[in-house]
Amino acid sequence: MAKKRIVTATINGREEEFLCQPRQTLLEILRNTLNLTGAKEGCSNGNCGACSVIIDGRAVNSCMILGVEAEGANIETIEGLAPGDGLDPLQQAFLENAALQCGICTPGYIMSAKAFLDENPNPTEEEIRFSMAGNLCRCTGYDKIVRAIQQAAETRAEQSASCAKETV
Amino acid sequence: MATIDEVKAAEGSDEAPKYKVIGTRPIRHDGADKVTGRALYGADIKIKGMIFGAILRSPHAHANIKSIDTSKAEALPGVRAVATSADLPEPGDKIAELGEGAVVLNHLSSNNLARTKVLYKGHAVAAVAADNLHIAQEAASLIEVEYEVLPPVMDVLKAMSSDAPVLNPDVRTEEASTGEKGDKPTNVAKHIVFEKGDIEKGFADAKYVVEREFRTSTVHQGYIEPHVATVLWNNDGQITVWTPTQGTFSVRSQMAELLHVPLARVKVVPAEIGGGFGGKISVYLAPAAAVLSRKAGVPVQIVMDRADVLQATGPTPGSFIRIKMGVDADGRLTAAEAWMAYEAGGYPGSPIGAGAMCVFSCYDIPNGRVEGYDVCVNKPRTNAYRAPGATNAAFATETVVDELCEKLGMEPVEFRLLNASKEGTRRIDGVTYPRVGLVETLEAIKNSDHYKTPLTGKNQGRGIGSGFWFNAGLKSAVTVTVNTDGSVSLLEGSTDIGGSRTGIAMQFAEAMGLAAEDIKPAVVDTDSVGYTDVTGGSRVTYATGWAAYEAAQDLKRQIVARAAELWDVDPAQVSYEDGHVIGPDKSVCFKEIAMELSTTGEPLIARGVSNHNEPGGAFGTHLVDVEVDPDTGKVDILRYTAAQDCGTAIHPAYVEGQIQGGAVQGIGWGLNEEYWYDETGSMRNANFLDYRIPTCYDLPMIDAIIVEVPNPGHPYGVRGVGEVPIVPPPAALEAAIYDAVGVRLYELPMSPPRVLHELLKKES
Amino acid sequence: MRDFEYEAPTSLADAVGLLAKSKGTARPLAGGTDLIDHVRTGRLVADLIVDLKKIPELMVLELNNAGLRLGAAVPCYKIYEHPGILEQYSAISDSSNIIGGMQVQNRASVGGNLANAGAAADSTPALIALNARVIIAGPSGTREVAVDQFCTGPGQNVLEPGEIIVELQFPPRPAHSGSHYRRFIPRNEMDIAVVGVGASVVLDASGENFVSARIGLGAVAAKPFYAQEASELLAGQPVNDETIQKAAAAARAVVHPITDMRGTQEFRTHVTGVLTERVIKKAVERARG
Amino acid sequence: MPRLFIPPLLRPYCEGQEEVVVEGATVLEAVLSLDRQHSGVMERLCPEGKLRAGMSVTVDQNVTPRGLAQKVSPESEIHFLPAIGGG
Repeated sequence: MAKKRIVTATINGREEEFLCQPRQTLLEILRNTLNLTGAKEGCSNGNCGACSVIIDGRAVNSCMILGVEAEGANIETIEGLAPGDGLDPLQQAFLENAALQCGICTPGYIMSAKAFLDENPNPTEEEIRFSMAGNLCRCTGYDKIVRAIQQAAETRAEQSASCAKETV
Repeated sequence: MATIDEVKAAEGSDEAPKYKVIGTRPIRHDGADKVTGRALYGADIKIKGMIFGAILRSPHAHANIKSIDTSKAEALPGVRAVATSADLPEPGDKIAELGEGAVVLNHLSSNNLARTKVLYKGHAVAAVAADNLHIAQEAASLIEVEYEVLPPVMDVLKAMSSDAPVLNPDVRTEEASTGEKGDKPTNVAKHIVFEKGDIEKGFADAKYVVEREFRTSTVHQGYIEPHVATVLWNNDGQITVWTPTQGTFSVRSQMAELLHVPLARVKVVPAEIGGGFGGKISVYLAPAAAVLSRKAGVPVQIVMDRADVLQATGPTPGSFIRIKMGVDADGRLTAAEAWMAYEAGGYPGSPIGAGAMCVFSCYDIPNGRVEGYDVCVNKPRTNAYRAPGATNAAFATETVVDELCEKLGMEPVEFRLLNASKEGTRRIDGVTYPRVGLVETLEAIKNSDHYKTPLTGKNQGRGIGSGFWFNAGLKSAVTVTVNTDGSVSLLEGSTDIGGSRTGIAMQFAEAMGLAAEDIKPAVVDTDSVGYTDVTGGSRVTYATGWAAYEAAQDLKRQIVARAAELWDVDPAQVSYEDGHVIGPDKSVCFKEIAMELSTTGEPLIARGVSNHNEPGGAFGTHLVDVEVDPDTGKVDILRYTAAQDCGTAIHPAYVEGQIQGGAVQGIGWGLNEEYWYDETGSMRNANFLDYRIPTCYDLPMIDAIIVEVPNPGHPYGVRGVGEVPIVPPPAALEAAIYDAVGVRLYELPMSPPRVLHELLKKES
Repeated sequence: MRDFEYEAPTSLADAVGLLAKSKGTARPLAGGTDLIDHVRTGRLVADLIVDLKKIPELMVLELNNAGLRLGAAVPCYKIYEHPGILEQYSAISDSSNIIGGMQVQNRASVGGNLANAGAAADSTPALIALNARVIIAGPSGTREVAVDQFCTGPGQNVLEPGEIIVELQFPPRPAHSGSHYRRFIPRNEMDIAVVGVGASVVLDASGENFVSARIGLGAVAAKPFYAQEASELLAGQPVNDETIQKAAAAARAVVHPITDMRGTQEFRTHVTGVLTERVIKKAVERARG
Repeated sequence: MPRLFIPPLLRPYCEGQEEVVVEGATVLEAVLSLDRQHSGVMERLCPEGKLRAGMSVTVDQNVTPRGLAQKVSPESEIHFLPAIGGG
């Protein structure tokens, strides 16, 4: 049996150390070792996006990354998204638009959308649909999800505009 | 996308809105948990001391099991228990009633752990529990099974032939209405016949007759959450199951029957459920997990992966359907005939009954005959999937209707309006409809901006299709506790797949004159609420909503009686209206009276139950524009509108969501989804890469038109919503493809290779 | 998942040494989007996984007058976000932008895609069109292979035990050149190519005549390959529908497709012609600027 | 008087009739009445006075959860149909 390694990574802003066998995926470590069960296992091979987390600013499928590869990484999961009180604009927009039914794809969707909007704050519907194609939802038909991401983009723009004003 | 009430409000109608809570769009009660990742789904459940299970599955589609040797698995360090079918009690020949249907226990038991035969690739053969999943999987691979491989039977028509290998030696063809059984083992488990009028005369009266044969492929519900069960068989014999399921009480019954234990010894705790669509009713893992837990003495969790989900749960059947329909010169249907064979999978039980009842359900037809067969093939045992059986049937019927319209030179909407089923129409199976809204959905489509906007581009086409589902009532229970501060906790047994907690709480709030936010709904375990049937059949908002309505009536009665006692007046002088209890000289709001009663007397607890059977069938009509690439056969959806009669939309946003989601599942079924088998009976696309459910990039926005024809059989006029929207899309797409490029597709899915094949055929 | 060891060497020599010395089966890891799935399902066995992402040579991304150097482990997103690659080596940018979803593109590498030697690999026809050379390091030193000679069959390539791809080198792009990769898939995203076509064209100064062309085909034979006749047929010919259709017909004539869950033989053969035509036209459009 | 609709395959046992006028205040009484008119039909429709697995009773327009115990009125229609389940 391969020896367990100690891996150090920043998870949701806090430095964490965990023990990890090489064969454990990052998803397994997040869910079983760190008890961060927001990321879900839907397909195990990178086709559904339910396990999406953000590493060093980029959305990735945590089911296709080994836990040992996370050494030194900066990992963001759905558990770290909401501010102390209230919700992130994406979370709020998903609720207001009824963009979830069963909700199993929601954490992955929101994390992918966050990474996407960080890169492309003012996307067209076409760009949203292209970039979110790696996140499957079987309940909603996507209509309300796309609208939620559009709304979140607007809210984020307003927030950053008012932020900018405050700094001035 | 607006409800009729909203449109009226926008138009400044004088009519006061009928309801205060119903028809509004509150944030769902479980929303915050679900957007923050806190909600606990099946695989998020962690029970102290829990170990992990793995299932050994058959590599063959059809084989006899000659022997199973588990010794090497048992010897692997870290392995805690191994189980085979020998660890499940002998099921005998009992048929168990499980709420939504009867199950031959021997078949259910053998489907969980194969006894003498494996009947599809992926059939569970043995189970292992170990300290971690990796060890359990390695141990499962060490189990040695000796198989006698048999030829697989993959095609429904071949399976019906007299020389086909027989899957189940105990199956005889049963005539559905007489109960007579054949005398030879066969793959044909059931035969159904409906007749109405004089079919020969009907066809003789026809000016045009179209007869076509159709095939549809096996497709899967495709919920994103794989199946999972966590089970503790405690030292005192009590069994607790934590699982995401459409029916906790159904799981309880199945466990009790399969394990031969009393119902009260099984408690089922619902995890949040990541989609079901009919596929999370039957048990697949919990019985094996229970047996492993009993042996290991600790809780055992078994999780499927995607390949297991596709190969070894309950997809909906592939089918062969022949349809013949006749119309007179005026475009009135004179006769219709259907011959339908549905694949049951390894064990009998396809939705052929529903398919046979739905096949002509949208039309008023004077003369008809429907014949249906339930046929075993070496594929996973099929299960319900959104309007089970209806989509296959509608694809066939609606395509023939489209061809008839072409012969008549009639607009498909006008043809449907002329022949539509309405109140009093008698189906071929004999039953007449109550007040239904098919005509209204056709008119809604006809009046839509989409319908009024003509297509202009090359290779573009438009198609229309209608669909029906019965909906269901069945049993539901709700318990309500009024807290000392006047807030309300509502306990229900309907697991919430798409926001039903809120839909139920809203009906309670409406009845009490409270706000949706005043109610805190919770889905609780089988020990904590009264018996409740499955979340399925589009019954929850109707039936559990009605139970909540009854609980409100019970609560109001109690409040009135106790207020009268408190105020020392005649109860007849006290009433409850619009959130207030009103006495001869005062009116007190709910919150105040609740606090007062709580401090002066017994706890305020109310109950509501329902078992009503007037769910008011629902109809939908969809309109789709496509563009077909004539060089590749690829179909792009340009615009999509779905109109559906929902009775009364309780939470319009989630009603739209049901319509949009169902339509998109139907689009996937129509265009790309299929079980692709090789000649050995092995599914070659058992993953989300090649089992191609639609992504967001494949779709436009889906316009949902909510049509409200209130159901007279419900206090708020609710009809079920969830099933119907999957029914029309394949047929509507077929008509649109034909309109675009002039080729007919008689087989699902209408994937690019099939469309291109027809285009090339037409060219040459 | 079956047990294995993991190493993440920081030098090429160490990586080659680890792979060569391993007693069991050693597998190199870049983005892992194929490898981890294959090890999980048991399709591939690994006793040792050697993570290559910490080796500077495999992460190189350099575009200058000498051409393009693309480290084997560079993730797809760095390729399509690179303005110079997008402009000059569009075909490989096109491929990188459609391999899996965004999450996959943030991990998967072109080197890994090539090394897996899948018949339907999206980047390989583009690499063939752009005439890439594969730089290979192994226990007996470094060697170079033309990319169309790299794959030898389904899942098979020229790598000897202990060898890895270090980088892909692309010749500089001539004036008036353009390239494109396109695939046919049943959905609009997320599928494996049913037919994949990469093409690069060089036009004369007028933009009206082909100087040369290279066409790579994927998913229509046991391995991606260079469609030599179709490519050579274009050289010196005027840019018009007739010439392009001839090349498309020539491409169609050399395919040996199978029928599987993604498409039929009939479909793949026909669509090879359709896509070849469309891809050449797009490459011409880009060459003309 | 309630009308009991005869499933096609049972019609040969009922002299080919598509529907039979029966007596009774419940479905079971209606079936007993049918059996009096056409001896042996009950054994096929609901042996031992029980609904066969996989069958359901529709009275008027709705499947009844009460099965053979369902009350019927003189205007009622009674249908025996395959039981169905939703998704």
